[in-house]
Amino acid sequence: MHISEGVLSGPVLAGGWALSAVGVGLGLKRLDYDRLMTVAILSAAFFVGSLIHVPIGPVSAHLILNGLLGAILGPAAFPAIAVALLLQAVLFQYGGLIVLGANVFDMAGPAVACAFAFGPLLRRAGKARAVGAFCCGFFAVLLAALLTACALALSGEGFVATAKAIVVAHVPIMLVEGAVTAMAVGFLAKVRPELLVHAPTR
Amino acid sequence: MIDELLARGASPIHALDARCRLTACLLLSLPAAMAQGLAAPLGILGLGLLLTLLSRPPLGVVLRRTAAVNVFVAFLWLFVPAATPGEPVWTFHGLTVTREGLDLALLTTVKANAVFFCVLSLLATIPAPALGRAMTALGVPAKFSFLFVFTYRYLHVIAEEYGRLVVAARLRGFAPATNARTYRTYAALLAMVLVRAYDRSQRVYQAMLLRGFHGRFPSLDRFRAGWPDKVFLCLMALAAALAAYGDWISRSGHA
Amino acid sequence: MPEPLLALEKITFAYPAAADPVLDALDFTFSPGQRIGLFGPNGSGKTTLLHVMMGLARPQSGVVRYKGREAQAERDFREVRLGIGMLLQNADDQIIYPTVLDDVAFGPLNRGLAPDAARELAERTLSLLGLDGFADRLAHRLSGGEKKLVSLAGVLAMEPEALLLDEPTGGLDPETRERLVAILGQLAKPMIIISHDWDFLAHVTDTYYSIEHGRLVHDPDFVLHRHVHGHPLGDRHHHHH
Amino acid sequence: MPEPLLALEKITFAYPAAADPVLDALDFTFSPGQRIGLFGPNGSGKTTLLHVMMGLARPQSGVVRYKGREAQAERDFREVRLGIGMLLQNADDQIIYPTVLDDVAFGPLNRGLAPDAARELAERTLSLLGLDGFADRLAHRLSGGEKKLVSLAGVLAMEPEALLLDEPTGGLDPETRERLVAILGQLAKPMIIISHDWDFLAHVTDTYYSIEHGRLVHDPDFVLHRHVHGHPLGDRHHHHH
Ligand SMILES: Nc1ncnc2c1ncn2[C@@H]1O[C@H](COP(=O)(O)OP(=O)(O)OP(=O)(O)O)[C@@H](O)[C@H]1O
Ligand SMILES: Nc1ncnc2c1ncn2[C@@H]1O[C@H](COP(=O)(O)OP(=O)(O)OP(=O)(O)O)[C@@H](O)[C@H]1O
Ligand SMILES: [Mg+2]
Ligand SMILES: [Mg+2]
Repeated sequence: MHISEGVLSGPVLAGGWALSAVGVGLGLKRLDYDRLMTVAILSAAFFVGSLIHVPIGPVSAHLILNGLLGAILGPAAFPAIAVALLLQAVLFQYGGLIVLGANVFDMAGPAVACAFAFGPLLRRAGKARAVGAFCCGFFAVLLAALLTACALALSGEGFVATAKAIVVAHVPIMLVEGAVTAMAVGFLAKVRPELLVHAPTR
Repeated sequence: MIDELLARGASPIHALDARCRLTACLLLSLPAAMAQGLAAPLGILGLGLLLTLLSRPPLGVVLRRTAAVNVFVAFLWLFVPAATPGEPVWTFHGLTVTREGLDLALLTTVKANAVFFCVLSLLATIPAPALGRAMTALGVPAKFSFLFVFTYRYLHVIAEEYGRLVVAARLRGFAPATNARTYRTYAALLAMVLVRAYDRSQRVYQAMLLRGFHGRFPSLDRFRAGWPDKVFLCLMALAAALAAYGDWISRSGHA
Repeated sequence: MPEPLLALEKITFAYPAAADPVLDALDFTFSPGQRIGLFGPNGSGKTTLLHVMMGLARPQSGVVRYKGREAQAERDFREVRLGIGMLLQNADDQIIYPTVLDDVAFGPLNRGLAPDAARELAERTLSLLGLDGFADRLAHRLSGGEKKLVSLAGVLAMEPEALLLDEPTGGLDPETRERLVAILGQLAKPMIIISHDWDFLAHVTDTYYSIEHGRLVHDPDFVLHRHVHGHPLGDRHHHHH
Repeated sequence: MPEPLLALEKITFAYPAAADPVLDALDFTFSPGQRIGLFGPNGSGKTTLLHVMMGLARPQSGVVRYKGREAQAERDFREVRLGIGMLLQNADDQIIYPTVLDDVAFGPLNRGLAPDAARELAERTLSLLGLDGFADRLAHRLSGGEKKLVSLAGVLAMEPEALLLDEPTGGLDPETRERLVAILGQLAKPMIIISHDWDFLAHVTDTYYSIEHGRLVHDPDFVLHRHVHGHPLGDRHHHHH
């Protein structure tokens, strides 16, 4: 769900950078150097996880995993996603530096928002946890698609149709992400419940 | 799976100071991304191609990456020409392609590719560890740069671990399809990767303590910008300024 | 002589960016009843050879035959993988599910067994390896030796006709190693075992190969051989690596 | 007898959820000049013992003394860690920076050296281990043996008075292992080495312990001992594991 460089208008690009800078700043402020390595290694794990291609009917799509990342890292998901997208720009040239702000906010904003909204459910047991995790996965992708669509629509009337298509195309991905996130959180709760303690409580 | 195919090399571009390349990349991308007319991004596209040529990348990699970037652009071409209001040039089954729509799609294509070639020649040629140091040197918070550098460090370790898990799944007859068991398997693989990443991070933290870590990452300083770096940066700044000025002129000309 | 289970004909394989091929016009047959030990220095291509057999690495030229039929596409190799079980070097890489039972049942489910049958088979396999009561244990809380046995259970539960084992004794303590020798000795299946542990090979296999310059070298002079080395535990019972 | 570098007195340690303690009222001293080999089955508590010494695991009862002074708080152990270098089992856990030079300079910088001095020391240490020209190499492109040597360089660059090494030969091929034997033999530092590789221990250490039921057992009968085992490569030159 990367917007490529050259599409968005000046104000949208500037807005993306401003919002992302604030999000990254807040995320870093809460993150002390003692936990930096944990966030870095988990961020690497998410980078790798997002290369997983899953079949959805006749096509295959890669996982996005921003909901799961938010559930595990809380606000630190913001800098983690920023770092991952910067690495993608450097290693694969997916998007440049100018559009990075907008792309980071589109992915990380929903991740942290879902973590706050559904975080409390994640530390309960059984059904509540599964529902919370599904919602994290589902809504993080839904919101990301909506934000991406808004960024496009705000950049010019010509992009409105594209924006709608993006949201529609992501509906099956939302369902798969929700399901995969719910199952993955179930496994994590069994094997390493410590991993879920950083989800925000409020 | 994850390889920096462009970061190693002996070209004149690779010889430049990483801070200069990063700054130049930003300076050139900005007017290209913001332009309203075709001239400025076309100029920067030309310069980007020249720089790419100078950085002597493997042709196959360049072609593959170019194709990947233009997938999103192609997606835009499906919608934008018919969705932009304006002067109709062609009507087909109720869809009206407009001149403004075609112009917008073309402009977007040129801008996307202009920035892409700047990134390809100037940013992708910097090894990630050097990029981390360059970011700190240019004022990015040190915590962010370290996060970047360490994420990069463990990317390969974890990618290899994941690769071995996938091999294990295939050896036991796993064939992905659209069904619940496939998703369950991927969720399990993902959870295993995360658990192992977390456990590893605990061990790495212990290793850091053992080597005297006390809440602060030190770093070796090793930048040296010579006159070729300065000349290069000045030239790129000049090109960027020219592009921005040209675009501003053409904009006020239209108005 | 029975028809070979697997045959490799003039296989040449090189890793993408590498200059020299790891396997160079290599020929090999693996027939029912054979127990082959494969040894040789690090990086000589042993693991690569098994990967080619299982279709995890695709040779640049040459033919892989499974029961006489050429295997080429991914779907042909899927059949190979249902017939031949392979154990990876590192048990941590092989255990995919967090709980033991889920993990052992993974292969049978992939073969199309119903959940109940798969569970039953998984439990039977665990008890064959002396792992009764392990079904609900968490994989990451197992000791190194236990992990190794669980990963072997995952392979055996697929009821393969033959086994390929990549360094099965790595990191095992002497006791678990003995148990593995006993288990493998008991299994009446053809197998190929990669190991640096000559003593182990001498116990469970009877034909020996190594890889030199990309070709297999049959090694008939696997000999009994006397030597001296440092040793703890003086006269207590012990095993050699 | 010189004052012990480290002394453990009646150390009892259990992992949180575990029933039995791993270390049970264990006593131990480690003095300058000693070269101790520590062996024993998987899970007997060898790694835990070293972690207690370095303050990475805190015992439920007992005292850790460093040069006679009791170490209790995190800051006391920081001093221990600057004096004693420990090598973890897995080099990938120990190499934390992507480039070799940054990684080796990490410890010296933490000790408060100026960047230039730290760089100089790092380069000197690399060349001591025969790793000249490795400074700008990327850690993930190193072979297993090279990674091991780089992680050792990271420890040696701290110029510790003593070394604790957790299975330093794991996964090394015979050649790198020989090199490690030579390097360690040359270092005139007291050390404790955990290893399952008796031959290696016999070459580099002279006092042997194992852990049984949470206590250290001194093992004086580490003897030269004749035995027979299966062996390939007939009369060619070879090494034993
Ligand atoms: N994915 C890969 N990409 C490139 N080269 C590889 C890859 N895997 C292995 N190699 C190289 O191919 C050669 C053969 O490797 P292989 O793993 O088959 O050796 P091996 O005999 O199994 O060694 P070991 O005893 O260490 O397990 C080695 O030189 C290795 O460096
Ligand atoms: N983090 C942990 N939490 C709970 N139990 C643990 C933990 N680490 C180790 N143990 C347990 O403590 C015991 C001692 O472990 P330790 O790692 O010290 O053994 P070891 O002698 O080093 O074994 P090896 O030869 O396999 O390295 C084992 O039974 C192990 O399962
Ligand atoms: Mg191998
Ligand atoms: Mg240990």
